[in-house]
Amino acid sequence: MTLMRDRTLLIIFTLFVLAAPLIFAPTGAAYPDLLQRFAIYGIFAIGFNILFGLTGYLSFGHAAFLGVGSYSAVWMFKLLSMNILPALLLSVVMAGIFALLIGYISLRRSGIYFSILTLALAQMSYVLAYSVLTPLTNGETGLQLRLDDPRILDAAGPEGFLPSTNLFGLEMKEVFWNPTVFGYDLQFNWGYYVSAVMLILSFWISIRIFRSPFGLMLRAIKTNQTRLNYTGVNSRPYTLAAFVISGMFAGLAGGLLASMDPLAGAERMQWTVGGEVVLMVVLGGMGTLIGPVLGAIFIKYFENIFSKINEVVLQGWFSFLPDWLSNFLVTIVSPFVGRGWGLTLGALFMIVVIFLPGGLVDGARRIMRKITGADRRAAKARNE
Amino acid sequence: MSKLILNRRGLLKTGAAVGAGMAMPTILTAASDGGYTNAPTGSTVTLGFNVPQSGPYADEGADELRAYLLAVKHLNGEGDGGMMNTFSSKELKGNGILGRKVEYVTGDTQTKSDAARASAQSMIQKDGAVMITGGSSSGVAIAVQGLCQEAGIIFMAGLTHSNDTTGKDKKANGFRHFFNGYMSAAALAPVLADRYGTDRKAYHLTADYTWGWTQQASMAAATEAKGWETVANVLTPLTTTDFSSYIAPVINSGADVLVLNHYGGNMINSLTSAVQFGLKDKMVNNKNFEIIVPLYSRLMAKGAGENVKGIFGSTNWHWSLQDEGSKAFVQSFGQEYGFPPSQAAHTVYCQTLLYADACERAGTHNPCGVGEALEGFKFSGLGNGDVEYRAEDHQCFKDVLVVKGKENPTSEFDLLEVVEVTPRAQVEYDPENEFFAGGSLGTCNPGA
Amino acid sequence: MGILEVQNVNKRFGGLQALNNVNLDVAEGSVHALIGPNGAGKSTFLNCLIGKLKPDTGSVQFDGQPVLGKKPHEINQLGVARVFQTPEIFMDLTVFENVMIPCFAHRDGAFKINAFARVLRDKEIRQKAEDILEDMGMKEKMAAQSGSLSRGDKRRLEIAMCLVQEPKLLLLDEPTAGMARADTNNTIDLLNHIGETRKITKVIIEHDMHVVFSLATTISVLAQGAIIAEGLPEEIKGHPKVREAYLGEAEV
Amino acid sequence: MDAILLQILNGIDKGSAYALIALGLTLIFGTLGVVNFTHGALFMIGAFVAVTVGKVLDISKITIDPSRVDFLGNPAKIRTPYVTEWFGDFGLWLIEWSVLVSVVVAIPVMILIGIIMERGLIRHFYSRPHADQILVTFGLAIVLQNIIKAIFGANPIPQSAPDLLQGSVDFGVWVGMAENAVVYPLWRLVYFVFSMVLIGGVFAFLRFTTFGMVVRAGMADRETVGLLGINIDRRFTIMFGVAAAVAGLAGVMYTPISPPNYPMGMDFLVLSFVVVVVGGMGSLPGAVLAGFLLGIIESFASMPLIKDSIAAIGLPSIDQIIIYLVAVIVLLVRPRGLMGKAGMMEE
Repeated sequence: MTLMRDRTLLIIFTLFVLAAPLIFAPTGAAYPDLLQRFAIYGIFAIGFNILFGLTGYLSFGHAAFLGVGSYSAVWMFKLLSMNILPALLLSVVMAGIFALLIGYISLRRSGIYFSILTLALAQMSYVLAYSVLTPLTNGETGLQLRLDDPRILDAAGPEGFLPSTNLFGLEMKEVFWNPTVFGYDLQFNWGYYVSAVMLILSFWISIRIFRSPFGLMLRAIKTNQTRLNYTGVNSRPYTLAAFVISGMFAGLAGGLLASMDPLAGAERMQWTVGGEVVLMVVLGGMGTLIGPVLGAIFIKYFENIFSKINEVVLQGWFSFLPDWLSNFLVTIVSPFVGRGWGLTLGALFMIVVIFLPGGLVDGARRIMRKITGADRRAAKARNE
Repeated sequence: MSKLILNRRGLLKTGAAVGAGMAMPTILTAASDGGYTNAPTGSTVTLGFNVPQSGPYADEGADELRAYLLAVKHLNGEGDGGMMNTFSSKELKGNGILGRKVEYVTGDTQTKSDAARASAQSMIQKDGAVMITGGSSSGVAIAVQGLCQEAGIIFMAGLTHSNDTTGKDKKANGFRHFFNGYMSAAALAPVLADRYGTDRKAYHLTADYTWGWTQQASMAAATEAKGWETVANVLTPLTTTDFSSYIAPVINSGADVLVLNHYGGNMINSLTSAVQFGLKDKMVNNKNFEIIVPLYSRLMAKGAGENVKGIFGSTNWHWSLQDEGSKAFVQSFGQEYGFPPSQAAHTVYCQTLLYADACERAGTHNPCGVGEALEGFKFSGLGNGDVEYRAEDHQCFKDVLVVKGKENPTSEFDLLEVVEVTPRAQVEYDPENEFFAGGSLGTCNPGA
Repeated sequence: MGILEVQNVNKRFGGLQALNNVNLDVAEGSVHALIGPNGAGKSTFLNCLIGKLKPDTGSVQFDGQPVLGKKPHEINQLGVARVFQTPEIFMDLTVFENVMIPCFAHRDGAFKINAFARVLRDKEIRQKAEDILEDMGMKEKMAAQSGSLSRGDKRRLEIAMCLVQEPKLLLLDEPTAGMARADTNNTIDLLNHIGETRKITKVIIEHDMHVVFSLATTISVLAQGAIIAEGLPEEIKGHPKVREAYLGEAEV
Repeated sequence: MDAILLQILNGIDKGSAYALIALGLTLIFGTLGVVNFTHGALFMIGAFVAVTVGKVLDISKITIDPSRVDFLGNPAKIRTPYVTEWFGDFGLWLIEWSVLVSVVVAIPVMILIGIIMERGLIRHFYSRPHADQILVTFGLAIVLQNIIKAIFGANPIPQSAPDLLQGSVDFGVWVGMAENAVVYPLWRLVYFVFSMVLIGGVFAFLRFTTFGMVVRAGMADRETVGLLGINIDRRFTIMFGVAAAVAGLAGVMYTPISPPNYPMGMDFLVLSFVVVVVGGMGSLPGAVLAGFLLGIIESFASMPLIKDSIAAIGLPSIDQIIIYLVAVIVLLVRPRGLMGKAGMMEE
């Protein structure tokens, strides 16, 4: 039954992702860059969920792997080719190696100590990337493409133009179909669909891991590590494997970010970015399949759409009201949108942690139960 | 939500913005004057104001935004016209740009390259912005400049002081009005030599990232040319908040000048520490110990409080300037907001006007046309005397102000006084100068 | 030669001699009870056996292999399963999953990345898990979350989790502590039932004499860190030293 | 020699701030078992209590002086703070010593904030996992930061020390060294003394009062104390208030050293966790010791001599990462920290 349900979920998810440019049109988020970010941070969160959601190990350091992925990808673009395939491969491999290193050190401890170790190691990587490692990372400015990069596999392009990232000729930034549907101007873009395919693939991998004996062991680690050890399972290689897998997902996400937009900045490694992916997973619902993706969409939507609501936009919204009321509403609302988006996000996050420990998915489930009365039926079933 | 907005679209037009949750179709490529990204087709044109609204530079961003709104007002023929009246080019008529009413969208850079690029992308892809401007740090400016080059959009940089913006990271679609580290040093060195003598030993504390390094190198070169000796250069981590352990070794190092190549919070904290350690009142080598802050801003001076008194530095522009353009701008900005504008406000206001004027002269929003109109453009009346946008690297050349912290401020804005206006000729340099070599503008990209 | 041989084990905590030259020989197939008053060192001794504590001196051999210094999971892989004082189960998982985990551990060893296999497609494991639940009378509860089980059922589940691994030695740490009389009797029946169908050596640490005398074939008495008596249940009942140290006036 | 003494002074000064924040963090962890990511924000709020007091004292009566003009050419407005208007010289004295006024104001304010936090939020998280505690307090820190930013803006707001305590003193002479060898800022010495008093106060409070004894007993074994019929929960609430006050006071006194702005708490948060871990989670003396130790190590690491010699053997600039490096090494080599209880987290 679970297998059937998983298949249905995967199919619905795939349809949803593929139709995203249409689905998100009414929300104002249906432009390539943001859709790409939804998908890429979705991958990041899915990977993080494999560690945090399944094993309960709270890492604040996964931003480092995102950064490593981006740097690796941009170096591939600079040295080898603008084709994103080798870049993504190197991103995943490098992030994996890096994760193995950091994971090996930090997984010697658990609980809060593990969190602080990852925090310290990630912060170290960030500080070094920002300054000392500038020859590798281009420091403050971030690593970017230059006209005089070698790119040994690529033919020379037109003089004075940087080449575009592509997948065997499909340019990531190209909008290949631009129809108008229901009055919305839709932009179907290669970059998004490459990210989307990766997202679907990641989602599928995540389902497989969740349902595998490996995933079962990871969940066992979270609920009772002592029992697991006395059951003959060595939990450390399992957590390390989960750590490396999630690090590789982060690397893939970092590589994709760089593929969509070939620049890698040190800020990508800061612990607050690592904190952001924690927010995504918790908001969406840790340990659930779909939650991390929802959380990623939610936060990126906030960051990119909410932060752009300025007073003038608000005045537009409320302009049908009498002046005094509209001014009053603008005054009331404006601290929470535009430059106050962080406040609203923080508050929402707290509300979720306090009242919905299962995140948005949990909330949706509760609502569904209310509607269908499944709650009562389940209770009845228990009593029988 | 969106239904409501669609009903109110007429009203929105006057509000001049496209915002969140809104479902307005975007025009990507189009008709008449077409062939470039986001060519405007209707009666309006959208500009993207991308400024820090969170993070340590949020106040600077807020001031930039004020200036942008003022510029939009003036371009659309509202208000007193500000510097449009004193600008040497008379193309702007107060009827928008090329007869199109100016609308705008705003975004938050968070002073992070990633977030800044995301925000700029949404302005380009979603809101149909034809020009992006703003920013309050060099990392962000260079990142967004690169993006605009790729997307085929003009980028009018805000506050960015690193040599690299118009040096090794210069781009055909990017233009910088603000001055840079080299110009700061070139302007400061003669004044310093004049005031403090040519026999000085300088100790540099430098923020350990690209901007800090270029600033330090420029300062060291310029002061050494005047006979100063650089006794040490110590790099300080970006995240330092307490500089005491970097300041203490200065005391007995034999140096008699301390140069703080810091900006923002770093500068405020390092200067505060230096003053607390009594460096300002110290005598070394029978000379008064001096502290220098190569790049000043009024907001930083405000943050450092009393400690800036008597400290030399350079700035792009200051509201106390008495030329017609500056006076008109201060008047206009002051009437609107009740306090004088900062240098960041000035530079972004100028950038908006310069862009609009270039469009008028080129007769198009096409980045290549606009770029051509800006390249080599000579103008005056926007403060800073006679100014030129150099074609070779898209750097603006103008007079640079050497300022010092005012001893007896008369108001909370009166923190800096202009000591000397270093003429443009003294700060000009060859585009292939050692601090700027290695980059290439590339070819202008109209996108689409 | 017993399956478990403990020789001259000493353990000191600061000034306290917790274990004093303990020797123990557990015969294969026996049910060996370890009794003793509070603070006699029973738990310390058990922790030494399963790798949680490292004794200062002495040796412990299981099935001919030394186990001291080995990690808990390694000792388990040798064939030692443990039942805790308070049931240690995977509270967030279903009963079925709880039983499958030891199945996997038994078959696949201490670590195996089988991230693309499907738990539910693994017929062998499913069958084994279902069988043991059937045997333990818990089959109808297999979809329940194990945290929601009654205390008796949790204990039952924990024992099932140990048995499914087909251990050579089962360590039981006060398996009926805190249980009501009825539950205690159920557990005794359960353990006797196991004894009938499987030939597993058991070491029981227990307080409750009723339980000890219902199950044990051999009894060792620990007092103040040392074994003071060992023998058949009847011998121990009458042993004067034991009466003095432990049983006191308790009715036996 | 003088250079070393100077860095030791710098170290104990940095250490004072670290120790104070870590002390509060440890109190909360030790008594309540809560990992509090809001603690950095409490430090920041303390600093902004000082800013607020400064602003309140500066509320002014505005009179027009037609003889002078402002930057727009309008008649200048002259501001006279009401406190000077009302209290004359005493008002001036209040403005001058506003940092100390802030200390007085901050104590009740911070205790109140702490109690509200504990009652309203934290207490519902005692039984939830550490990860949940981290997350909810992390969220609260974001909210508090953004509120402060909305009110006070993002630019640092300078607060000056009283004139009497500004400037520097010749510390070297006090310890028998040559004149001008070791000149040290007076306020930093004040900060050190203040922190010692505060730390001493907290320790004395815990050691010599019945309240403190109960709390210490509660730290050791919460259930038993509860069984004795002592209302340990209320005492823990008060403890949270005390911890908040310690963090807040550390913030108030820090304002003349570094002008406060809203993200400052986050900078200190990561650092103070490192301090707590190095000192030993749950050990109060450990937190203080580690605070000072890390302060001194950090100061020495930033000396040009040491930076250069480490760079010479090819390692990156050590001052950037020294704190994290120490944390990583301590966690791996001696996970219970310098003075943590044996067995804690040593698996």
